[in-house]
Amino acid sequence: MAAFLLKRFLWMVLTLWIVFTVTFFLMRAVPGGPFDGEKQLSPAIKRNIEKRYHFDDPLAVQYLDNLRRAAMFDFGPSLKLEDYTVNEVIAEGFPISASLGIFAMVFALTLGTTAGIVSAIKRHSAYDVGFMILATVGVAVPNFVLASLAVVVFVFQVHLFPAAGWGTVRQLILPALCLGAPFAGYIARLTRTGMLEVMGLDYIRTAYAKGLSHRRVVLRHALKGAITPVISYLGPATAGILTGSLVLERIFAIPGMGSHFIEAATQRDYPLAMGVTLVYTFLLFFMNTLVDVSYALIDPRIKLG
Amino acid sequence: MMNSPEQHLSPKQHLLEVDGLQVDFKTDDGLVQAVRGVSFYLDRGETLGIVGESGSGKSVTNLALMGLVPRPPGIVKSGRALLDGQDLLQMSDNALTAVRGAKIAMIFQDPMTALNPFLTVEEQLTEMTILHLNHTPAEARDHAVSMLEQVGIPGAARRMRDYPHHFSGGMRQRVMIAMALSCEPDVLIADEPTTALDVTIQAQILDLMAELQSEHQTAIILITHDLGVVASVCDRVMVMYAGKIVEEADAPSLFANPRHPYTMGLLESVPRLDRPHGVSLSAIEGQPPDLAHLPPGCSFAPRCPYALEKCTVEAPPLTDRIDQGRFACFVNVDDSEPKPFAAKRT
Amino acid sequence: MSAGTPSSSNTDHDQAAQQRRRYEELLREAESIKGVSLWQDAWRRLRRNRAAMISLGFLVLMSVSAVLTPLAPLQSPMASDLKNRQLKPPTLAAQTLTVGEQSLTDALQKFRAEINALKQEIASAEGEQKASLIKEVAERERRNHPYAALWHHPGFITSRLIDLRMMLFGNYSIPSICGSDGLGRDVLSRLFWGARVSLIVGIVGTAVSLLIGVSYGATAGYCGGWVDNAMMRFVDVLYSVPFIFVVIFLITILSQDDIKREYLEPYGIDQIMIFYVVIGAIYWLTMSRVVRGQVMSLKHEQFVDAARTTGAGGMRIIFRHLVPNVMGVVIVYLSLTIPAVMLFEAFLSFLGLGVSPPDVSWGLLINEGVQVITPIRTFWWLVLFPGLTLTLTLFALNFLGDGLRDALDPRMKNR
Amino acid sequence: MSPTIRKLFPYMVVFVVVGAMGWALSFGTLPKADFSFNNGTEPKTIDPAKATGSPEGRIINALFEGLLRDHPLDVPPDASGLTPMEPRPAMAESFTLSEDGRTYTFKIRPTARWSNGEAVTADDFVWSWRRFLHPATACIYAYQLYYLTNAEKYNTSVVEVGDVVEVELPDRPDEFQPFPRGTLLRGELREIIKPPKPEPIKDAKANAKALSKWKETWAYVVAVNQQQRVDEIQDIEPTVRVFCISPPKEPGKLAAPAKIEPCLHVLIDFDTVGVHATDKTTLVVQLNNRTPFFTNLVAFYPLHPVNRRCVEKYGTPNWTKAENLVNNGPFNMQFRRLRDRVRLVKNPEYWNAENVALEVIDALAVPMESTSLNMYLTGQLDWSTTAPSAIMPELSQRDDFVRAPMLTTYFYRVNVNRPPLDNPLVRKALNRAIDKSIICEKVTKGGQIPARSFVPPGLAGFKSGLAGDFNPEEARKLLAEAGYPGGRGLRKIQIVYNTNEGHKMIAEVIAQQWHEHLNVEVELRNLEWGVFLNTLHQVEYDVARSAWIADYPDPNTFLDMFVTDGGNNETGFANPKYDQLIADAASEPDAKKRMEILHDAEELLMDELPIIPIYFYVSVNMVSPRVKNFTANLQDVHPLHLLRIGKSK
Repeated sequence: MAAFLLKRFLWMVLTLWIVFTVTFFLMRAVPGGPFDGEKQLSPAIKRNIEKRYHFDDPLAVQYLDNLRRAAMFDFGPSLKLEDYTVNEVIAEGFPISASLGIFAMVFALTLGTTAGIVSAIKRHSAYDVGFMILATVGVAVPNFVLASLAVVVFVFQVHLFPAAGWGTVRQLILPALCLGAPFAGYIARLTRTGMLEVMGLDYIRTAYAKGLSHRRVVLRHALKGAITPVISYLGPATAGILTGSLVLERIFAIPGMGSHFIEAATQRDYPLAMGVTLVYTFLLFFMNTLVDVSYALIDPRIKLG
Repeated sequence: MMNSPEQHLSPKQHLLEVDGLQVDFKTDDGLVQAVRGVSFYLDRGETLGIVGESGSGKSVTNLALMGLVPRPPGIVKSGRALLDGQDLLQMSDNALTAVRGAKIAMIFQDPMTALNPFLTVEEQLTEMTILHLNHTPAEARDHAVSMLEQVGIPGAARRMRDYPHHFSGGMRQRVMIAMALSCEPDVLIADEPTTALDVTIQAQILDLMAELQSEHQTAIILITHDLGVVASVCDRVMVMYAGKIVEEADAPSLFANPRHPYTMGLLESVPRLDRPHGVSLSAIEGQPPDLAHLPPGCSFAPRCPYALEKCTVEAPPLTDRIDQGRFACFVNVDDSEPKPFAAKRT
Repeated sequence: MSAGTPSSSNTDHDQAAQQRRRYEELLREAESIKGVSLWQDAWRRLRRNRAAMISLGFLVLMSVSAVLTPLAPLQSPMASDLKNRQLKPPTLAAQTLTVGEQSLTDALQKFRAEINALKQEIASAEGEQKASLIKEVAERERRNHPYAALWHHPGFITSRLIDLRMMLFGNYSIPSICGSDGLGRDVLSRLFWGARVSLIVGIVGTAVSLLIGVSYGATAGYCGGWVDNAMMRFVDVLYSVPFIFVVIFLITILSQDDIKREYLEPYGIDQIMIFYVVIGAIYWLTMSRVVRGQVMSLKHEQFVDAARTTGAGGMRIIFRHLVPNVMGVVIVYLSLTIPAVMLFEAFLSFLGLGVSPPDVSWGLLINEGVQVITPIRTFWWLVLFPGLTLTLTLFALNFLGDGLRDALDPRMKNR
Repeated sequence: MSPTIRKLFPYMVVFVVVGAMGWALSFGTLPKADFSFNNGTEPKTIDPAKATGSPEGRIINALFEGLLRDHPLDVPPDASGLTPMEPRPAMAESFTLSEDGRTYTFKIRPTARWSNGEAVTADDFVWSWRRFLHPATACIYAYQLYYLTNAEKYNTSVVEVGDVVEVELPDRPDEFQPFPRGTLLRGELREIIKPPKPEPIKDAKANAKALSKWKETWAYVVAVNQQQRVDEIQDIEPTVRVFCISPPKEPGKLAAPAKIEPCLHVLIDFDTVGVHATDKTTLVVQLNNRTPFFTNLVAFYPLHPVNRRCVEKYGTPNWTKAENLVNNGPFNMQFRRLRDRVRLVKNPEYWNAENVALEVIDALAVPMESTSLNMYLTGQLDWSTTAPSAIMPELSQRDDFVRAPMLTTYFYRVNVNRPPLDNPLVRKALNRAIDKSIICEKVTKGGQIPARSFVPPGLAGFKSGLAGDFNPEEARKLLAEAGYPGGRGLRKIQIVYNTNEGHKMIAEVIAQQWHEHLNVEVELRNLEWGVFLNTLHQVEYDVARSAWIADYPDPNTFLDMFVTDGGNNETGFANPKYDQLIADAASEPDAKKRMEILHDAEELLMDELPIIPIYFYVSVNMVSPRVKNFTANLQDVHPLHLLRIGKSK
């Protein structure tokens, strides 16, 4: 276990370094700089700013300098949100994105696995057909369409939720549901397939032969095998949740990290873009590792390594 | 004495009575009649062997007894299966759970896949006795350890915490047996329990089963296509073909005097030491019939070297053998000459 | 066959021949029973899956209509009419094709007359004047052609299809049964033209991912050992790269004017192609993993050894023997990747990074629709029709994917 | 892994999930504010010196206050719904203007207080403006003070021999913070020793960079006679010293009269810049020329004072944190949540606190128009500063819809260096082929006004010079005259715009009109913001969408953009006659005459058409009926401290 984690950690460092390097040079290769504002700056002032942020150093020097500071988790000041350092921006935005993501994921997992199990057990029933159509709709409708329609329905037709904003639980629900919907759909389909496959295996027959109840067989014997595909989907799903929240953050005016990324990229806020990218990379890696660990925890045949 | 059909059906005398069992499967190719009116009985403490090719309905027959025919696509169409006077086929799901494992237990062919890979041996063993024998977890554990010791697993207490994949094939089958017998069932159905194992291990497992049987007075239904196993273990043998019983007799009688051409074919296809050297083994020609499109008459007729005109029109009924037993054939094999095989398409 | 042919003595000859005949018969029989190949079998099973068949039909219909869009009597997808037709709900009022004040047929006639007049002039002109006239004709053909006002840069084939449409339907066009948009353009026609872009993005984007993923995965799986290890580690690393961000970078860089002019346009690469490549570059990762797994399990099969004994090289074995055998899995995965790619295009359109007008895609249309969902007034037709087409297409692809998986996976045979 | 861990795993998952959900819910609910409005986007900064946009302006005007403050006149709105604004005394209780119109004397209000209770003094203004102009602060808006004597020189670090200069030594307490500064030395600049000038580089950007690098290697010979550390000025024995920003590695190369010392800046002495505190409450401002709009500038937020102790103690950017901030406006900042809201509470130390009605204000950052509208309609906002254009016609029927003309122009820049657009006839043809009224009517739909001039209407005393209006016939004629009859021979023209649904639609309409009327092939290109700006600055486009918001209510803010090589020119337009007119206007003392000169300038601009005006913006606000004292005005400025909550009708 420890060896596995250490190995993973080293891979993570390598990945972060690659992402750092690629992002660094990519950003500087993109035309347009952080200080191209709508109003032109005089060359002297521009020079002053560039000096302050060390943009006048040779690229290699900047690279090493940034790398050294990034290694110490210091991404420097944001160029566009001038009152903040990148670390502060992330510290404010990340918990919000995270809690939105957590709710969306919990919702997607609960609904997805339940619907998937019910569909698989009551195969070809109305439940099955209904759930599977719903799941496919969830997967097939772009989430910005879903969100826009949800607002019209649940905010204006049925006065259930506030229109947008952040700060209360009620404000969290609608975006979390919209964010989770496609994942719920996908998870439902994965669970159903997994369940059907597992229910046909010998050991399930054994379990029935032992005289266990239907319920016990499903929950204790079949479920673990059926949700392993779901577990391995959770890694990529995290990536999906991250990018999905980007759209919903706009529609629901949620101050998460997604908008930061798009804006940092479009406004050439190099340090912020770098910070956010590395945080996302870390998150993805972390989630993938977590998925591997849980996989090994669920399936005793799998060795970490 | 005991060979008349009326006495077969008397409920008090046999542990298990199966009568007219019929199981169908709905598949893409149409309705498959997997079991077509099977009747037999089982007594306490005896071992009944069921032999037949793959797809002859032997496994389905036993799954039907356990209520484990996958539904859909399977349907138990008709028949009775009385265990201690209770009809297994009419039982509700809940009532069945009380019988399964407790009164009838089952061992499956492939020990590699029959154990749940996600649970420890302990978890898999104890949940049964907790359920059926109302053991406390501690009791269940002790019981499980003693069962494992009985089936000859060294270091049983320690290995309880292992997962199935930590065991070898033979060991897993021992675990299966321990599991099957842990509630002291009346009937143990062993569905090809040794097929997937090495020959040396086969013998060990069979010995173990025999030993445990004598200890617990369990009746065993042994499903196999290995006639050697049947010869060494079974008291009685039932031969199935295309969902029907074609012959049934005491093991020694059947081996000595097969009455059905299919049984004869089966016996000839097995290598025997007592056969003169140089005589090649003869396989049964042709393919088993498509159960979805059965020919009229005897389903073995297309492959039968003795087949008569009549055989392709009318299905032969089960008739008594001269010794205890039954067979289903119009032909007296002792009097007829086998014809060379000519492929007949169905 | 030789094993079954005893050659010990002449007396055995008859028996041997007989035996051979029997073996041959057996073989024939076995073949007749195996009968259908994997693909035929899969197709047979697929055909029985009603949802998948309806989906397949829908997709075929969709693709055919996308290809034949120029032939359909649709309105122009780009000609706007702000004065009269802005944001009008669906209507059955008849529409004709017009260029400015006159009908398209008239405009065409006039244009052709002009060109013919010029051509006659060319015939009579000489030297420099002739050259300049030829140039003039060419330019007029390109610039002043009435089609240019109604369709965005129709290519040669598209133009001929439009010609055919004009012959078949004249100026008639289907009324705006899906309403008109904020600039007074016909939504139905935009949907059809958008289908061309969206379907191509989905298919080509996926094809690129297929190309990279299959080659990479098959190579890694076949080579095994440290090569496989290194290649898969690389994939692992890429898995942790937040690709969406890289894509945004890439698209902005590559659509940059000077880069485009200098590096892309000389080779005929346009923005939409960049899009394909970028999408392919994201989605190949999973594909390569899937293919590698399959190849790993297949490479020890006998047919690979057989191929090797005939002296086939590594490349040949991979692409000729292994890849066709993993196609089943790949096709299933493809049918699930196309929807993902199409959704991704919609997502990029939401961010304003999609195709640029007057080209149109479904993602763009949906985004335009979403912009006008308000509680005060909703122009429902702007959301409903594009949303429905995209959703139905994705729906169909998903169902078809499920159907294919069931059909190609023998374990699912009896379920 | 042991089975025990495995058995516990589901419980661990549940525990983690419940924990995570609990954590996610732990972000406490806020008490509701009295008044919430959508501020558009997250303010980039609340530092008055550095801010440039209107979201920043709204917050800064609430937190800080300048000498004067824009205030609506107490007259009923005019026909277009506008209430004129005028700068009224704020931190200054009064001011006087000298005869020549070049010296303002402001008297600071004795009751003016910082939020920490200290008095606001004239020195605070001098220091704040000094910081504002200092090159190290790098303020985009610094040019707003170029009207002060020597301010431009100070800001752009231009020094000449003979000037009194200030030299900052590299001994700042915190080397990354320009304030507090290092030791300042003052004296007369005797000589500038310049190393050889670098060879010119073809690429303009690289050349400019090389030149400014070269400038840093200049050595300044200064006769130092004064030293200032912290606040104490000492006269010292005059000594000749040599300073250089980046001293050469081999000092022998420059023939300097003394050892070359490193320094951070050599600037003209700030004492020569036209702002002085003659005593604690008197601020004297000297201007280069009579500047009629100077009072507007003084009320403009970049000139608001900041607290020196606060800035020097916490440094940039920490001084802007809610817990550190010291301000002098009607509101204090309670907290700021990034991209969510800035919460303002009434400032009890504000001199006019008794007249501030609102206690708690939320300024939300909601960038999407439709979301903002939704929040307004559900009562989450009392004031939405935008509205989706698709439903403008419906919205404009509502009583709570406040619309007013604005001093902002939407226009297309034309690259006058690229053929065929270098031909004014082509540009004129393009202009006359755009039906601007239909764009306003059908695309923007908010009551925008089709533009025939660059300067929006509504500026008192100014008469716009007009460009030709929509006339396809005339346009075709012009194009033929330019040598492209029927559009033949004309290459494809590209319109670039930044990502925005509205810009896209307008570009699509114009492209179609050009094609329809002139048979000009048009290509549209959507650029994201950063790339768009870069394209603009490099003047690497054919036609580019632009807009200009007036910095102050005077035509000059529009017209001085297009002087040759002007920072915001970005079209390549260069016309000596135009430059002359703008310069004349700047030094013309007579207001009426000045307006006439500016009119001539605009006429020239509209004749040359380096830009094609499309329409004049209107400000669009949705304001809850319970909000009182909300007045529409040209600048779209709505002082928060004047708003009141009344009973809705």
